[in-house]
Amino acid sequence: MAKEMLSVNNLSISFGGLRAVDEFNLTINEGELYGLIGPNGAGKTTVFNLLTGVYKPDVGIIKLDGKDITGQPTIAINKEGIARTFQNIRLFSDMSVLDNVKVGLHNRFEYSTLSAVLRLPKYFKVEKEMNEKAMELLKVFDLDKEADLKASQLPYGKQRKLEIARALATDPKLLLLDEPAAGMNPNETKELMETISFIRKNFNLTILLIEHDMKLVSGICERLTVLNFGRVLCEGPTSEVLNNPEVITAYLGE
Amino acid sequence: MSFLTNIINGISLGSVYAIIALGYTMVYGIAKMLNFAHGDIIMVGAYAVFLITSALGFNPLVTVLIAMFLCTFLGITIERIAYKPLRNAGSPLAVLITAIGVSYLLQNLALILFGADAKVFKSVISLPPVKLFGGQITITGETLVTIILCIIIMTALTIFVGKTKAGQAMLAVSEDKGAASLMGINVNATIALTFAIGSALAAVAGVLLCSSYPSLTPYTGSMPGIKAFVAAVFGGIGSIPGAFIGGIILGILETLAKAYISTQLSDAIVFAALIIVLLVKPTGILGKKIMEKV
Amino acid sequence: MKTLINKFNSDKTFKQNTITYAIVIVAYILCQSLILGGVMSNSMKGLLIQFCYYIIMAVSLNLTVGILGELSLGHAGFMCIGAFTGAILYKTLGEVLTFKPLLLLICIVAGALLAGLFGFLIGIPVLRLKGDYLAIVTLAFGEIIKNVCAAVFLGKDSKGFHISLKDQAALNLEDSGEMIIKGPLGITGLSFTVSFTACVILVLITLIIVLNLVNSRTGRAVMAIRDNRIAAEATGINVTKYKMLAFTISAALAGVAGVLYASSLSTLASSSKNFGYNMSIMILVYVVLGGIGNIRGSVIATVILVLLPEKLRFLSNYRMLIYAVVLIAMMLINWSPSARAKRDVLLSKINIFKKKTDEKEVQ
Amino acid sequence: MKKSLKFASLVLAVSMVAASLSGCGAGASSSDTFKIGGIGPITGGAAIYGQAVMNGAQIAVDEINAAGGINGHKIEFSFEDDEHNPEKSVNAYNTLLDKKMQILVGTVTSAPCIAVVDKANADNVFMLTPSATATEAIAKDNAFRVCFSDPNQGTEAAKYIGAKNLATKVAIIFDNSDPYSSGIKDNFVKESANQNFEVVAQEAYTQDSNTDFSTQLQATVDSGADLLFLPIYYQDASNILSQAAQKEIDIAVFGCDGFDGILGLDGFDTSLAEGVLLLTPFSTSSTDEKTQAFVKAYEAKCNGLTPNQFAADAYDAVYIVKAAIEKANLAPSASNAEICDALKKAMTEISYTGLTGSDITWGADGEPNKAPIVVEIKNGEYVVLD
Repeated sequence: MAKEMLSVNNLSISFGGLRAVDEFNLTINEGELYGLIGPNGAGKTTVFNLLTGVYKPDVGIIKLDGKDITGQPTIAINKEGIARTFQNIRLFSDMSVLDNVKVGLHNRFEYSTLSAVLRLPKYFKVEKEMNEKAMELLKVFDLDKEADLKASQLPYGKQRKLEIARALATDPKLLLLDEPAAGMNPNETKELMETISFIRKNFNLTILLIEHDMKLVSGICERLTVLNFGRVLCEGPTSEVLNNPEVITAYLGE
Repeated sequence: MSFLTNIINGISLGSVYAIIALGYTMVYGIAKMLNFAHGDIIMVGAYAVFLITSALGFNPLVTVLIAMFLCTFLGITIERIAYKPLRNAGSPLAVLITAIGVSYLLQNLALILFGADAKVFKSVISLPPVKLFGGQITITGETLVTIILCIIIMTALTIFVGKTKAGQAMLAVSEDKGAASLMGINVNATIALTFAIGSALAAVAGVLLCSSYPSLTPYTGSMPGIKAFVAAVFGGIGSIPGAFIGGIILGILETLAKAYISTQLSDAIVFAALIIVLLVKPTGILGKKIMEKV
Repeated sequence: MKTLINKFNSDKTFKQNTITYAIVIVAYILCQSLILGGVMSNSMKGLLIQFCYYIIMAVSLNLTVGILGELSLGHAGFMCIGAFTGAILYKTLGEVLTFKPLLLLICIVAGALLAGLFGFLIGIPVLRLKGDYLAIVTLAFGEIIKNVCAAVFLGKDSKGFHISLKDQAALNLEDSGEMIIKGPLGITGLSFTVSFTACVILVLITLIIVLNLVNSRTGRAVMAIRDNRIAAEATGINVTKYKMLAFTISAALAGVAGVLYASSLSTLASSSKNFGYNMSIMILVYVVLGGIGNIRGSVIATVILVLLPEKLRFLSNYRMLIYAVVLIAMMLINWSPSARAKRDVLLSKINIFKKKTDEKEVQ
Repeated sequence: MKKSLKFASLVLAVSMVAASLSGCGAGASSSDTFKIGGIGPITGGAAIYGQAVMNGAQIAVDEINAAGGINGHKIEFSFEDDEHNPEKSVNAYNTLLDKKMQILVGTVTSAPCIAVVDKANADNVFMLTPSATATEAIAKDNAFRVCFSDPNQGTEAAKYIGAKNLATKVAIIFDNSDPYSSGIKDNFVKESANQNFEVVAQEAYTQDSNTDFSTQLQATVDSGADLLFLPIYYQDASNILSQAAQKEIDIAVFGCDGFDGILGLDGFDTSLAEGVLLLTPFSTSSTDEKTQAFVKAYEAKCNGLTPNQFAADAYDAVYIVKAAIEKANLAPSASNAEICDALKKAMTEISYTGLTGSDITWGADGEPNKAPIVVEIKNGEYVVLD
């Protein structure tokens, strides 16, 4: 029996009168690549926002690696080991590609503001380590040549990759990817799939992703949960879920 | 009794603030810019009325209409020349700074054209004062007209925005310029119209301001302009009833602070009240709560 | 030396920062040699220290506006706190401490600390707000500081300090007592001067603090918050901490500028001329014209815009009118997208070499 | 952005060089004339005072030059703007030094004057302020003034009210942000203790809140005062009188020299000021020949604008400088320090009769000794009371 990386129990939240997520349950094992799918407006991103502490759940418990993180602020949750990307890309657009990743490294490489202002030896030492680490990460995503560009100058597909690189930089146990392939062409998607598999293996990651691209989902996800109107419609191994008639109905909206 | 008089004086002052704030809030709501020159358009309006009355001796109402026309023209011209080119400048600060430049320009132009000496503005309102409680309280004609006019303007604006096609276009532009233009709304014309209305209101405000407080200098508009801006934020910037309520509250607060606490610190007290309101309700009394989508 | 040259060529931020410091130092050497040569005009000499404190103001405001990305319209309030702290300390410690450089240092440090403290306290409520609401609240705080400083009466006699917000009579000073702050008249009889050299050193220190901060872990955190607060949080950045940090440092530096301001005149009174919102906006004009987030731009724009009204003196009362026109024109030329495009075309026609340097335009 | 910065730095470099060179270029002008400088606000909210001084002084300079100058030397007069801001005032002073100024007639307003007097003292430049009233404005020995000081006026006003039994209860509305106004008020209150009336209300306002006076007027009414003392300038005074009339508040008013000029305000209903008493050294309706000539010259120069107190003070200031130079028998070739030292001595020796007083003498402290006159406004005219 594999170790549970994430376990979500009975999670609910409402906005106004609307139950956006209702009694949501989810268990992901360590090292697993898990997919969360569902039609538009099903509440997938809301689940992400609940997991990362952007919203506080009305009820329910979230455990990461056995530790209860329910209701913690976003920063604490990130420090506990959850990193994410966003559906609508949120890069630090006026900063360089390299600096975007270095922001991700913020909590892993520390020196005080004073040593920065006075340019103490510690500053140079740590900055050097940060640069090396950041370049290493950029290389994984084939972004090392664009390190000095502004993030906003990158083409769309590379911006998505940079977001993942930045999330990885925080050294997460669990990585949440919100529609990583949105807006990519088939070639880019294929490349992305390979990258995701690569980082999962090399960074000891557990990954939860939201995706509409069924090719990507069926290609890399081991298990899936289907969300509809805020509720879990079904869950299980990918091939089983995708052949479930209920899912097909919900998805195709017949 | 003097407390009541102070309240009435406060409402009178507040009504002037409210009319200025209405213009401020409309321009802000639609063009998303703090028009620092708004206060100076008030000054131009007042000078126009002063000069036309003393040179041509027209009927006050006619004069006010001419002044409104002049200010409307001025407002549209400023928008066209100084603000429109910067609408897509990349930073909202660019147009803010330009507005400050326009404000300096209007003040110094007035200084050179009309001289530094104060003009004593002759009230355009010839209503006799109303006496209450056997003469213990006097409400001046200016106060009465200001308050009534303020309520009328507020109501008219609310109806205009809510019920007319042009008003709906304004709402649409204020929500999303891009989407509005896709819907076939002429964004430039709508923004120009907003400036026109705001400036015409400024002219009215100028006349009322100087009728009640008759000293007119090139700098007459700047302090009331800032106060009205505060009033607009107070009430929730972008909201028409908010500007009205904000103006009245600010006027009363300022008058009471002056009367019972300290004249020197009255502005500080008003600003402190603003801070408290914004901390409790970060978007003002009637402001819409903005949820950031993640 | 060789490693430095290598670094200069390879490390872009190092190169940019070095150029910024070099501009200041070269300008300083130029000014000093003109003074020594006896060819510098009195008005220029009088302006040198003004350049310095306005540069410090603009650079520190740029930290808030450009780096932190929040519009502050109350920056002059922090300058006011620094000025009054420095002036009061100078007046009260002046008799005890006769070694002037140390006294000045104490005044400057105290001015920075107190302004920083106020920045911190004001930052707590203010930084919870956003956008224009934040701007108006900073304006409100600035006005409160200015008004309170203009209403304070402070006196000293054998029984210690007396303070009142009403008038001089309310202090009940002994006959031998001495007034320190006379309400709206402020503090008079200040006789401390900070030399131009010391001011330039303070400018350099300010630049070093801000530039080093920007190019560091802390600065990146601040800019990340500016660019996308939600993503910054999700990346584990403590948003409140870094916002407060930037705002406090910015306020403290404004406090230093305030002490220099107080030192440059023999009298210090808080009025809407010097510490009101007009001054805050004036500084904002320097920042915006120099380029939001561009520290070197702030330095250059400040010098130009402080100099401009002085150089326009021959226009007599048309002076401020022309200043306004120039301001609007500069804004339109620098910021309007269509004018920018036209200007670029024009410049590339004039000088084909310009094209090359232009491509490296990342700061 | 970079391009515009490059352009900007170029402009900067050129202007810096030009600026520093202009200092020596000015040296070429002739040493045959007395160079008198003036400083005051000609833009900004206090511009009316600076412009009045600028014009008043210019009239005197033109007259003197037309009549052959001082000891045969013409005067070169230049006036610089300070926006009523101490910092800008010092800049203006430095600019004037670059223009080889020898004598300063200024500055116009108190706060900037306090800043400038220190610099002028350090440089040993003689200065005579027409209108800065604060005690500190002439705290240095190189500085003299034409107008009354604040203590002087406050005390005189209280004495006059007491002596003529004008009131039993007095309310004061004053400008707290102006040293002139609060200075007079403080001394008025101090002197009132020795007089047969009582100060029942002291209502302050500031230059940021000089629009609405309703609370101050209400407090005046509530206090039961039978006289309103207004130690303020005429612009705000006209505002107060108009608002009092709107509210139908009828109270006797006593003003200071700052009140003078109220009748000349464009659009002012002079009937509102009917019966106002003011303590002033100058009156435009004075039948004195000199005054009449000055008023005519001023009106001709300024499109019919009636001169105020400031203009008269400035006009006198130039003539006082002339008298002192003649007394000291100076030539323009003297250095600033020589001129300053000689004039400091000469000022205490001359006696001057002009628009703003007769037989005025000065002490070494720089204060003028002159008798104020009390003027009543009757039928829209200033009428001098004995």
